[in-house]
Amino acid sequence: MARKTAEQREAVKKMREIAKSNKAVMKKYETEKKRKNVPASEYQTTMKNPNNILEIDNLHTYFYTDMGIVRSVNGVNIEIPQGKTVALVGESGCGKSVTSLSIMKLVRGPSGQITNGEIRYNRPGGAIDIVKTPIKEMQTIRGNEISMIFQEPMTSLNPVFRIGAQIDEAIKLHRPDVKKDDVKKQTIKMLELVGIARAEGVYSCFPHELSGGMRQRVMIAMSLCCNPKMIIADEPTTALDVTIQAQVLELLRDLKDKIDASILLITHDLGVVAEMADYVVVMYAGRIVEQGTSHEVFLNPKHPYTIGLIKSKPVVNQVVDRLYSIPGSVPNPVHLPNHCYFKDRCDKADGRCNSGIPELRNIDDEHKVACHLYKEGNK
Amino acid sequence: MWQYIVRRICIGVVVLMGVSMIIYGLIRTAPGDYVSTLTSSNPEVTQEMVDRLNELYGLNDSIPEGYAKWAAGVFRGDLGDSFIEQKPVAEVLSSKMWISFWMAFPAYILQILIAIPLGILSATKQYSKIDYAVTTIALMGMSLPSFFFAAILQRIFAQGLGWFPLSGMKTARMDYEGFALMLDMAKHLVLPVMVLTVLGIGGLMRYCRTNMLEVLNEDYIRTARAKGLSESKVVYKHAFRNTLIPIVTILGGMIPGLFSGSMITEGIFGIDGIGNTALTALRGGDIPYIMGSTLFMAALTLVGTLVSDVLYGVVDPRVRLK
Amino acid sequence: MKKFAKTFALLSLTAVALVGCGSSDSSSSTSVTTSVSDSDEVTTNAPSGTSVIAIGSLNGIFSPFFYTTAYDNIINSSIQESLCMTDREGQIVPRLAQYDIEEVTNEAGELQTVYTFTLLEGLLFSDGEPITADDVIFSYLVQLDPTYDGMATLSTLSILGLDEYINGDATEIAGIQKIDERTVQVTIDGIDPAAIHKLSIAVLPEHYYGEGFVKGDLSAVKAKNGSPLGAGPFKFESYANNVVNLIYNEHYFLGVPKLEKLKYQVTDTSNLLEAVITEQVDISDPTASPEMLARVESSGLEYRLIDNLGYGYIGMNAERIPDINVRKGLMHLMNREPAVRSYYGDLAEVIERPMTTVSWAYPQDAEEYYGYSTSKALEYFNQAGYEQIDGKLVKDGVQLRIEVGISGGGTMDHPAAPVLTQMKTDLEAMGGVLEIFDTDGTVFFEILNAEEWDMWVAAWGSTADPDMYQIYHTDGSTTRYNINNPELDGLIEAARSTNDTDVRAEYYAQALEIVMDEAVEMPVYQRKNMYVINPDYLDINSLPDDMTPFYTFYKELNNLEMAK
Amino acid sequence: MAKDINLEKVVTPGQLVRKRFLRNKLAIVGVFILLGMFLFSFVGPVFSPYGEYTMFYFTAEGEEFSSEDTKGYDPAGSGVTIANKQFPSRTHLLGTDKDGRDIFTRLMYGGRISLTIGFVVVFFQITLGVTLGGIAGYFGGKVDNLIMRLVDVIYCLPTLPIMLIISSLLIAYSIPQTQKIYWLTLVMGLMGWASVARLVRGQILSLREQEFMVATEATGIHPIKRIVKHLVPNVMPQLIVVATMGMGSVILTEAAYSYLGIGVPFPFASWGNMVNVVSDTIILREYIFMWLPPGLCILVTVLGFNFVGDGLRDAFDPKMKR
Repeated sequence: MARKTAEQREAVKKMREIAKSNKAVMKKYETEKKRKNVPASEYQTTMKNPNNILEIDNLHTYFYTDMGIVRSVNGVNIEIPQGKTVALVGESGCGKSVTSLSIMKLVRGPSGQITNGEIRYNRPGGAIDIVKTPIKEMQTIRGNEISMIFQEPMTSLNPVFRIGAQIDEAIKLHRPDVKKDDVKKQTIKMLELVGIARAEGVYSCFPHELSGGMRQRVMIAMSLCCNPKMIIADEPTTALDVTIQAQVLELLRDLKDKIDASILLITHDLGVVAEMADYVVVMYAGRIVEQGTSHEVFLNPKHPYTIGLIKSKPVVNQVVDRLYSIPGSVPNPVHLPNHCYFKDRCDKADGRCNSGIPELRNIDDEHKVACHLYKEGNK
Repeated sequence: MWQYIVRRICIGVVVLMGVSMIIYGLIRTAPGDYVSTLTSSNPEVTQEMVDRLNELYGLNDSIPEGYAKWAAGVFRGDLGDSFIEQKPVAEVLSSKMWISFWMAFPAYILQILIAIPLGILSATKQYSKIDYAVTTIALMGMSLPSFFFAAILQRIFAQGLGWFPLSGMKTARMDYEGFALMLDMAKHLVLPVMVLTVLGIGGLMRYCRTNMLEVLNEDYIRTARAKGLSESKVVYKHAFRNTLIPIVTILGGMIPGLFSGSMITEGIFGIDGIGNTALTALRGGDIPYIMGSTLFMAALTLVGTLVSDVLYGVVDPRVRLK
Repeated sequence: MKKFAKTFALLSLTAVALVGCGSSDSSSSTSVTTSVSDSDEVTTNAPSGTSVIAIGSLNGIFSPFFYTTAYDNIINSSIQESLCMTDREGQIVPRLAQYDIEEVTNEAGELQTVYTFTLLEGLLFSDGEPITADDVIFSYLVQLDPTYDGMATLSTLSILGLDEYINGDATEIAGIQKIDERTVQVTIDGIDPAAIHKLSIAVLPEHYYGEGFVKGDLSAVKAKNGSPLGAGPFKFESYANNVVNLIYNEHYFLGVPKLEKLKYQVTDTSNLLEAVITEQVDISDPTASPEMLARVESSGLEYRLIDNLGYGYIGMNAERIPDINVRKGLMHLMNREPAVRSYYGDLAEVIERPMTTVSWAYPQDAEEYYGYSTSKALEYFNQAGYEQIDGKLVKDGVQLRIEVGISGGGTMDHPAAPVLTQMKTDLEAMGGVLEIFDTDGTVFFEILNAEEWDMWVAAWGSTADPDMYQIYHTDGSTTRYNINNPELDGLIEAARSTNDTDVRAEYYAQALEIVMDEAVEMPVYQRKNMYVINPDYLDINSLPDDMTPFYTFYKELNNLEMAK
Repeated sequence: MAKDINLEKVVTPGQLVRKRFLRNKLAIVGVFILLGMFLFSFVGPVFSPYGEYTMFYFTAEGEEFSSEDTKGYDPAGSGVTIANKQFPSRTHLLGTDKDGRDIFTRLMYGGRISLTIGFVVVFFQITLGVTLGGIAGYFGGKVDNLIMRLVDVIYCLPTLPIMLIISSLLIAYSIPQTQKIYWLTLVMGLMGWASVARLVRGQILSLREQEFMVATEATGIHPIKRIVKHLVPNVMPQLIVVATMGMGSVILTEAAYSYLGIGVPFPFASWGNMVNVVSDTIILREYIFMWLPPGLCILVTVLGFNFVGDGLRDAFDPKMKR
């Protein structure tokens, strides 16, 4: 008992220290954000590969909480080629959503901050680094060039505005080419495009009058209405039931082809990945553990975590006693160990695994793994 | 909807009966009845006269009997005659309630105009210096006794600077008419309105701030941002419209209360409204008026909650009243 | 102007006479004559200007018959005129009518008093109709109606035939007779020095109020409560927004008032002084204190001090504190001087006998009866059988516990507060308990009427006549002291049955000694009232000189004039 | 790395709340204000040389003595005056009031009463509200209906009139003035529990509808246990916030009652009855030390309660992440 109180006292002291340092850091970033009239030169950059629409380079997004710094995204590199679909896979809490929010610069301040790295976006007028881009400039990109579909269709639509108005708003904002009188027509066209049968009726509905699947379609229509170059779909099907899931995915794929956009698909559902993605990125505890073409990763998974993920997916027509599940749970994001984060859950771990955090290594042109079990170029 | 309102009104009638019973019982048990007030300072009054007066004012009835008589009158639409003013209670109430209203209404509007923007401001800048300053000032307003604040205002603006009249409802010396009279009366209302406004801002501002903070955490606000809307659009259109739901609801509920007057402020500024008269009636044992005015105030409270519930259904598209 | 001056001179002459040789009025028959001169001189100046007088909260019952508060009655007195009025000394003098009092013996050998009122010639109500004897009788009948529920106590007079009228079928009162168009005669049984005060009622126009009036139904008269009409200096226009609007009466019997308009502004007590300073009103009557005087002077205002008709006292109920020694002990714990001095400064004085010093009956040479002394108090408590046991003052196992009521409005803004504080401290030191119940007037008086205070702090408002029957007599209606002293009763009755002031004064002096010795009432203070006047608005010279509690500017409203 | 303890395991939810609370600077200010006021009011009198209603006199020579310690002078001696309205000095830090009592001392005693009243009233309100609201929510049906109608009635009763009537009842029944305060608090508690009851009932009802409750009943665990277990964490924070702010408003209410003469009785002190001397225009103008200190005490204390209440609400609400 006495020990506990001593420990708690320690904890209080520590929390105080954390609060103090957090405050200083957050203040620094917030003042940075508040700067006005940032010259364009500061955030202009060049793409490593001009065929990419987006390059995420060594991205770090941290949350400064009372418990310490949560390293949600901890050095992530992703390239999204033009017109392709990249799937970001991982358990919940591994940093997928934060990565996507970082791209939109929607990480909730002041506790959440992008602390390091670049997000290069291949803008028609010249590439920019989103991390350095001021919010004002971001507002012309959000919903226009890059749009996002959120995972909670039930709460992501504003309950007090009619569906039509919410889509109209985005069109009016980003598409000066559409005449005022045509906005409604355009919206209804979008609603029809996402497969809503009585689009006229839905136009004047309130969100609560629609089912979850309908709302997700509305969300998709909203994100597509300005012909974005890139769509971030954050678990677009999680909240929906299975039949709707398939429809929505189908829809997304059709639309992508229609408007020739790139997609960053965030999901924990490997089935969806197999169906949709050209490339797969597997994240674990804020880091990428494996990445490659979906073909490679699915047929030839390397990282024990990926293997585990694939194993835990139920397969039709295959009789198993028990569905596989990866033992243990994701490590505490505040106190990440200084060895491979997966070591404690890994059934292949050995002595090498204690020697620092493994780097992401090319084992193939199209395949990278971060695991001590594999060496560069070694299959 | 109509069914709902009708049901609520029925419940309201029952509640009002309860309220009136309690008050009648208390009034009749408490000392300080009208006749003794009238007669006690006059040594010439004889016991016979007192008895006769008691009979006349119905003070010889037992409490249940007296209540039954009163209630029967109410159901016939007759609230009785005020002892003090010797006029029908309904007539007195209907004239004084507008006076109270015209004092409370400007304050109500001002509160809305001041408190809501302040609440939004301090919510969007939570924990900033602005937030602290706004919250402190707004809360200071509701941390002062009204009579204290009123006295200080009178001292500064009436006695000291002479900008506004000390009290009263119009300049007695002048025979203003029409627009000039309205202007003159408005000038007399400035200080009381100030008191009521400042007293009310704190609560409303805080209510607004909390709701705004809650709304700002909602998913659809993130959606709005992801759409590329400017921060002001996000706050003033998307968040604000949602914050408005609870605010409109309570604001609507406050409207009936504007007629119920305020005892202390009206007294200090010599305004002949419902509250002031009710206080005089309470002090003078004017049972019909006390009953009438408390019933009126209770009914206003009930109507207020009903209005706010109905408004909730009207303003929030998600709610359907049953 | 001249018209009035003549009348006024006459009135003041009378007054002087009364002061000079107080007994000249003591004859059983009094006759004073005043006449309105028919001079053709017209007042040179048309009425002009508007003056505002502060007034307390109004109930809006502007009828001399049915008013319930003194403030409403101030409005009445501006609109109405009475048969007679009091002069500066509180004696009755003619107003609308000359009067004559005659003691007669009837056939049965009983003593009766006959009052004859003769209206002045050419009197008009403010609507131009003449004032006649019928109006006077109508005014009497309203107050004597069986269903009358106003405050007037005319019905307590033993007017001939009154009982038959109130309790029987009589359609008229035998004792009230119309002699001619201008003369009314009232006959009462026995002698009652106070009767003339009650009989000098306001005369109201029958043609206005009497419409639909029959015995037993006053509703028609009451219907006019909100729109009075009379013969006073001003006519009622309206009462709205807490302001009473009056306009001059061109038919006023003492000449057309100088002010065109007179207004009464309802003002909160705490704002009375500031209201004058901020020029909202021209006259107000704040509770006088030395600091207030200083502020009045520094603000360039004028003020008038007038003795208050009444006095403050601390009373005890001899039934609730039956032991006279306990009462005497408590009397010795009342330290009045510093309290009164600090509250009122020079504006009040400690009095030694329970009677207003304004009254001619107050014994000017009276000395302190119970001085403040804790040792004497303890001595009396011991005599009463109280002993100090374990720090408690106990008799038969019961601690001395006194409940004192005071109507300080719950906020104890009261000159007696230090007296009670000291008393509480002293009693606690001796081992007794003093419970102080501070409440508002209504509650206070109701409990007082129920005789449930052991001790109470209050003030008597006196009438012009010093009669103390109702207060101290065993059969008095408001005797809360419960003295029940036959000797005292005898003195009071004796004083009632004569009109001789000197004799009465002697009786009263003796009576007051008995009251003091019974230790039921400690007189505390006689204070002054203050009127604050703004001389920038109101011509200060248009107020009557040497106002007394019986004779204030309200009696000469027609003379008020704006400052030049 | 021994220091590197796992915070999430050690830190209790309470500590987290505290953490969030401490982040709000105004809340911390509030805590200090309240602490200061408590010390001042409850510990202060111990060191005070004067009693609550000790009255001071001056002899004709200007020597000061008090009602409790006459120092051999005769309070009735010639030229003795009451040492009232003295300006602040070394012996009387804030001067003396209109009846010659030490203001600083009375401020401490007044604070004691004002704060105690706040606590006791809120205690009554919460106890009554939780009990009745709990019963209504748990049993539902007729009991619920009955209690909720009672809540409606209480909600509609106009407070000031009721207090005025009850206060005169207390006088009529000769309730000793020392006990009057308790009656006052009791009545204020009785008038204020309605909103707490509504809150608790609402929470229980929504809990009952939740799925896990169905599950509980299916597993045979007594639902009351479950309700209590879930109710406490759900309602507690709201109750604490309501209570904190309630204490502030009770102080203001007491002040208003004092102004109307139905508050803490003479000769005892409360901030409310000390501050109502502002209605005396002379005191308001010339003797600032008589009304400003109690006024400030009220302002600062109520503000303190509001700050703390606001801070607590933000701290308890997990949504207020920041």
